[in-house]
Amino acid sequence: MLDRRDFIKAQAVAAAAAAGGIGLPAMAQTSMVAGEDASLKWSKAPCRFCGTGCGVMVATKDNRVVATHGDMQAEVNRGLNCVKGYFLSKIMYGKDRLTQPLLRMRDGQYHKEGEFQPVSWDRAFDEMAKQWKRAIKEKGPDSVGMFGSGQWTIWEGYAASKLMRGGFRTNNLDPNARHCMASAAVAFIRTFGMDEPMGCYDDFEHADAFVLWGSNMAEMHPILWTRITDRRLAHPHVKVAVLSTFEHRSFELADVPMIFEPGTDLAILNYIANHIIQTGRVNKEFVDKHCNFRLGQKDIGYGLRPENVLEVRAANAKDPTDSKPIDFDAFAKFVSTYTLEYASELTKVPKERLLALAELYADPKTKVMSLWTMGFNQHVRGVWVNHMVYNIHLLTGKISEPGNSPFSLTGQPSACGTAREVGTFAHRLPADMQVNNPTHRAHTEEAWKLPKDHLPGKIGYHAVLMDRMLKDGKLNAFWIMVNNNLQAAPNTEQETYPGYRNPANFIVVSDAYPTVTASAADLILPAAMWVEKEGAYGNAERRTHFWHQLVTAPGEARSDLWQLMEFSKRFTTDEVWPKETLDSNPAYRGKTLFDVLFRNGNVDRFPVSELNPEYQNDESRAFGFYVQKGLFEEYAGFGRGHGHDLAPFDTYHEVRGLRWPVVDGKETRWRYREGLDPFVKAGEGVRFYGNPDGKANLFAFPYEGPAEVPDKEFDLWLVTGRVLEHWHSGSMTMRVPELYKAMPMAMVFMHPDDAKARGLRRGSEVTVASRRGEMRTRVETRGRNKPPRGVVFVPWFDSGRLINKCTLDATDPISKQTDYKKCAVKIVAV
Amino acid sequence: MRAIHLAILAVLPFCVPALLSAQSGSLGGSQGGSGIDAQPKRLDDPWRPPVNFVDENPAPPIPADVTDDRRVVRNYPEQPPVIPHNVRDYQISLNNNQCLTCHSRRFTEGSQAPMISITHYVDREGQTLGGVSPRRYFCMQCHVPQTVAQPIVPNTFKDIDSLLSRPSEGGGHQ
Amino acid sequence: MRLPIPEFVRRCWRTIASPSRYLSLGFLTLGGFVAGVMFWGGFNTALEVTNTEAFCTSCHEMRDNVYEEMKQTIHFTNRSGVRATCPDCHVPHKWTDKIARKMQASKEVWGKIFGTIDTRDKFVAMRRELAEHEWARLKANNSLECRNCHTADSMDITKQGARAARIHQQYLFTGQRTCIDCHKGIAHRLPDMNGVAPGWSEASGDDTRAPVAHWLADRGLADRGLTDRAPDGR
Amino acid sequence: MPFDAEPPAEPPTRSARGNEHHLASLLLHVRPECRTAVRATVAAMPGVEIHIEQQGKMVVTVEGPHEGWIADRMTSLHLLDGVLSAVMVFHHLETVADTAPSA
Repeated sequence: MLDRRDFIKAQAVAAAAAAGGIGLPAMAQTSMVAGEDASLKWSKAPCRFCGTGCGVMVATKDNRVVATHGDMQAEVNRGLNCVKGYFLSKIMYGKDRLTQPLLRMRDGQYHKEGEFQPVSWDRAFDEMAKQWKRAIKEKGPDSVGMFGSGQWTIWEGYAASKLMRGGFRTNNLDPNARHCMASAAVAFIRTFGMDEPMGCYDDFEHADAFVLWGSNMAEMHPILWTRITDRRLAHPHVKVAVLSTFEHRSFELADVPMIFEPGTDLAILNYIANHIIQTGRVNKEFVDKHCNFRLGQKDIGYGLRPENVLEVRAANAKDPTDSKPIDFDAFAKFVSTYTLEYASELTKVPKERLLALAELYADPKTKVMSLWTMGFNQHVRGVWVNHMVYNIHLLTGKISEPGNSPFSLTGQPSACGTAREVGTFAHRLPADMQVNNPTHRAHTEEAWKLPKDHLPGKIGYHAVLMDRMLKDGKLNAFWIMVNNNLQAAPNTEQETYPGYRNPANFIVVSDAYPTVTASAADLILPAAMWVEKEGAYGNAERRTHFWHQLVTAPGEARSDLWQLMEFSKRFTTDEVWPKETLDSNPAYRGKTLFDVLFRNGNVDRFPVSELNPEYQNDESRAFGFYVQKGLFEEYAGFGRGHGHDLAPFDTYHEVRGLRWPVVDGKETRWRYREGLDPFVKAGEGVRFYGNPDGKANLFAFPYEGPAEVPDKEFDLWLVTGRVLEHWHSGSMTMRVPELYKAMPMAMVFMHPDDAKARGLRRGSEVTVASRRGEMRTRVETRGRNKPPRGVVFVPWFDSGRLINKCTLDATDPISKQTDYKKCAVKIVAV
Repeated sequence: MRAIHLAILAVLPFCVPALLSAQSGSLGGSQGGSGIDAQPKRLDDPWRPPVNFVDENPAPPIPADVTDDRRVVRNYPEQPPVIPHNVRDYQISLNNNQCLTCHSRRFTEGSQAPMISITHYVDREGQTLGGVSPRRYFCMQCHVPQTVAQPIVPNTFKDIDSLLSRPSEGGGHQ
Repeated sequence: MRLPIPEFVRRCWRTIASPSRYLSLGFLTLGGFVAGVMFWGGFNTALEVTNTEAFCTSCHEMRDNVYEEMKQTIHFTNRSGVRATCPDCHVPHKWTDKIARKMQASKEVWGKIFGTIDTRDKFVAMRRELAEHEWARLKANNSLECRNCHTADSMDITKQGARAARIHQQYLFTGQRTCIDCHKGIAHRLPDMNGVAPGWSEASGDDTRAPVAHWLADRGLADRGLTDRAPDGR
Repeated sequence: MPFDAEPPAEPPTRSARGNEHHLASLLLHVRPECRTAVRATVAAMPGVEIHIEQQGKMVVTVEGPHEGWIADRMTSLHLLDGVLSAVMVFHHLETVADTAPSA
């Protein structure tokens, strides 16, 4: 007992010392631990899961992670974690970690229909390079592509962007963040000219009302939910309104709960705008000074294949982004048809609740925070609905100040940091620049030290289009990194799987675990994960957060960064760049892509002697320079002085993250307001400086229905989503026994009366079938989610029950983000 | 071999056919040596029920809840304990927190339930309060009940005691 | 003190009191009996109709609120499929109690007709009051409707969880507490429970309104917070 | 919910009530000028140990037979003159059940 007690005491002291930023004196250490070998090394890291970006302290011993807990010093979570975060220690230790490259082979050669055999990295990259060169030679650079992730570290995403755009000269690079917050990102740029929220998490402690638009924060952003709970329970005047198409755990805290018909949130938002105008609560001064009004294009289709009847029928499917300027009166007239009666009838929400909700926004004394994630973004009108929530915040001037905050939450740990800020979308470059803008390309070529007019200007394939192009044989060499798209993409049986198994294509998957996607690949590359590499994430409140490599990856697993850079050595400019470019820029001739992209005098600027000797860094040791620092500093050059300012590299290893823009060492919590944002000059008050005129744009859009609605045969709405215990398709969390045992299977949550009407009951085995595919599961009638009659909910974390065989590949036509929340299914007993 | 491993092995044959290969088909381990298995190693069978993406895949029954009321050892001291009892119909809402009717300090004498850790009395600013901090109100964000489902993939996490090869008291550490 | 009796009342009384002049005694006796049976039968049939779940849930206040909430709970969905219907728990089985309850229920019908609880929000606002009526009733009759199915004598405590068995022995079998003291909210969502102590606490024997601190940290919560705030909408 | 006014005077060993042993570590922020006084008072508390003292911060462990005991110690630490804040960082509960075979 004494032994163990002393050991625990030592751990307790170490934890407190780490939290207080106190170094453990050697004397103290030895005097209190049971044996010298019992000492743990505690280091900071951000959590690996959602976009909240909690800080954790990680204890390592003998090159293994042995414990984790919430970081007391992390502003985001102040010592708390959710159940997933508390089990981070175990995510790297699933028994089936991939440790060797695996290639489909027959008779010692690669064969599309062969069996997976372990091969060396050399053999793997040889085959891969052969396939890439074949594709580029036969069909040009747009026949290769890469599907990345908001789980990439910042430098991994940046290196991928350089390799694809600068190396292979294609914009066929998209992150799975396309499935996650593309609609939010597009609406930010269209409204404010700059991506990402103006507010931050500090708004939680300032708001008087919280409105959850389709978001189930209690399960999906539990730590932010603790901050809302704290605010609500400790301040009785605070109100929480929760809107969803089914009842879930966030309703437990709701003062104003609302279940609406799928897709009708558009009408609710227009009603609120109308209510604000009709009751004379428009903040006229703010609107006059800081807002433009525009009328958006309507009838824009559903992002399906162009030959689909819904696209043919839609008047403006070809040009969904168009809009024209109008004035306030025209806007007011536009929304005037959205009366309380109409909204209530359409949405099936009782009038008194809609009114209570509208008043939270209309009342000038109530500071209101709107929160949304997939409910808004995975929506065939996702961009519209994002615009509409900005409309009501702008009409009332409730924006860019503590507590008044339209806040777009994110699902992945670096959806903001990597996918959006670095610009790993098919249409984006770093710092909110666009590939189809020649000035932006020229600036990038200069920063990357590439020849003039070298970068491609054509927007690449977005996530759903990539799958279609793979199926159609137009995209032939495809690299999937840190994501599980065969489980996550929509309509996988019809649109995704056929492309992976198309004999014309070569599919590479880099992952830590054998996922569904890996199983359908041709080459699997074993990846290092989380604290097996030095990394950086950017969370939903613009916070950039670093961590050190703490342990070594198992076997031959390598980080995505190493894979990207090492692969670039396999190509010379002569092989993949056009002759004309090399003729006019002979200095680039004969060099490898590694040389021109990563040994360009920027990236290799920092020697390994700058590494922190207390931590490993496998990539820098392999390449001979401080890779992460070089990539970060080159990348940070894009945003500095332009409102995307990042602090120096080394600073981030000291602090628990900083919110950009970081100017003179100080982070920015609220943007666009004088006194809070250093980019707003004295006397300007508020300036949305992302737009040249400094004004934000309000858009008038109507209500339009979903792409598919239940009918006689497929008579139920299917909504998909997540659960508290599992994240990222369950590839990590399903390997943690405690999390697995808490939620081992994706069930279909349905109303008991819907079950009864079909002769079903809790536990019945059923087939969930849509026009596109089906899956089998069990009925749950009394779980945490309580859908109303006519709606069913199925989470998608379970690789054994692939609900995305049923979903529809309809997207928002503007953002190209899939609508996973609305399609029609039937449920029949097996 | 520890008891938990024995237990996992004992239930292996009952779980899913896929488990057979979880033992034999761990890619990293076995492929190097014996390449002459009767059946070539397939990536897509060891780890989970769908042998192929396109196969129809029966759903196992919903597993029962663990309700034996026995405390489960933690992987590390900072881990929130799992819930070893039934929580069906327990309501936590604005109106009521049914967990705290047994586990809050005041009611533990009657209920004989473990009192929640005093870390729960500390607010965001680090101040200790006279009662449970409101930010800790929704218990099941951290504490989850368990079912009897057996993980398809074993986890090789080692706690500090096993790492130090220290015989842990009772020998039950995972 | 005598009150003057109005003339028409006196006249009526005289008519009723005087013997029949036209009908036979036999007819009167028999007819009276038949009429009595018919009246009684009709009354009881009507009473039985009002004692079915179908009747209870025929008005949307019950169907959309309490009945809907019950569908998730163990009294509706369980292992053996034996389920409780509304009257099992809410209508006394003894005739006199039943009539008394029915008289009270007519007040709830009043609520329906005049729209006191015609929306979810109004129902939620009334939830504590409605729940307190039921708690008080069950407390007063020693949880009679629970005990119609669950009798202490028939409990096999070896089949109960250790904690449940202990608490039943300590509180239930000794008569210190009755079922409803601990088992509140088992078939419906709970109202605001501020001030309601659980049955196993020392305070629960007192008046249910006795002040019991809220479980949460007191940041002004217990005093000004949860009691006078607007009702949540669940 | 107020704490008991006076912390119970039990020694920090296993109590008869349960086979539990609680251990918590606290981070104290101390006004530098009161350092000596605080150190003396803390050292005199049963079950409380000072491990590190540095730049106005102290790392202290508290051991006791139940949560209430720990909480009481924490409150008293909190209320000491010269202590700006006492934050718990770590709390561990050791029971017989905790060390019994888990499988």
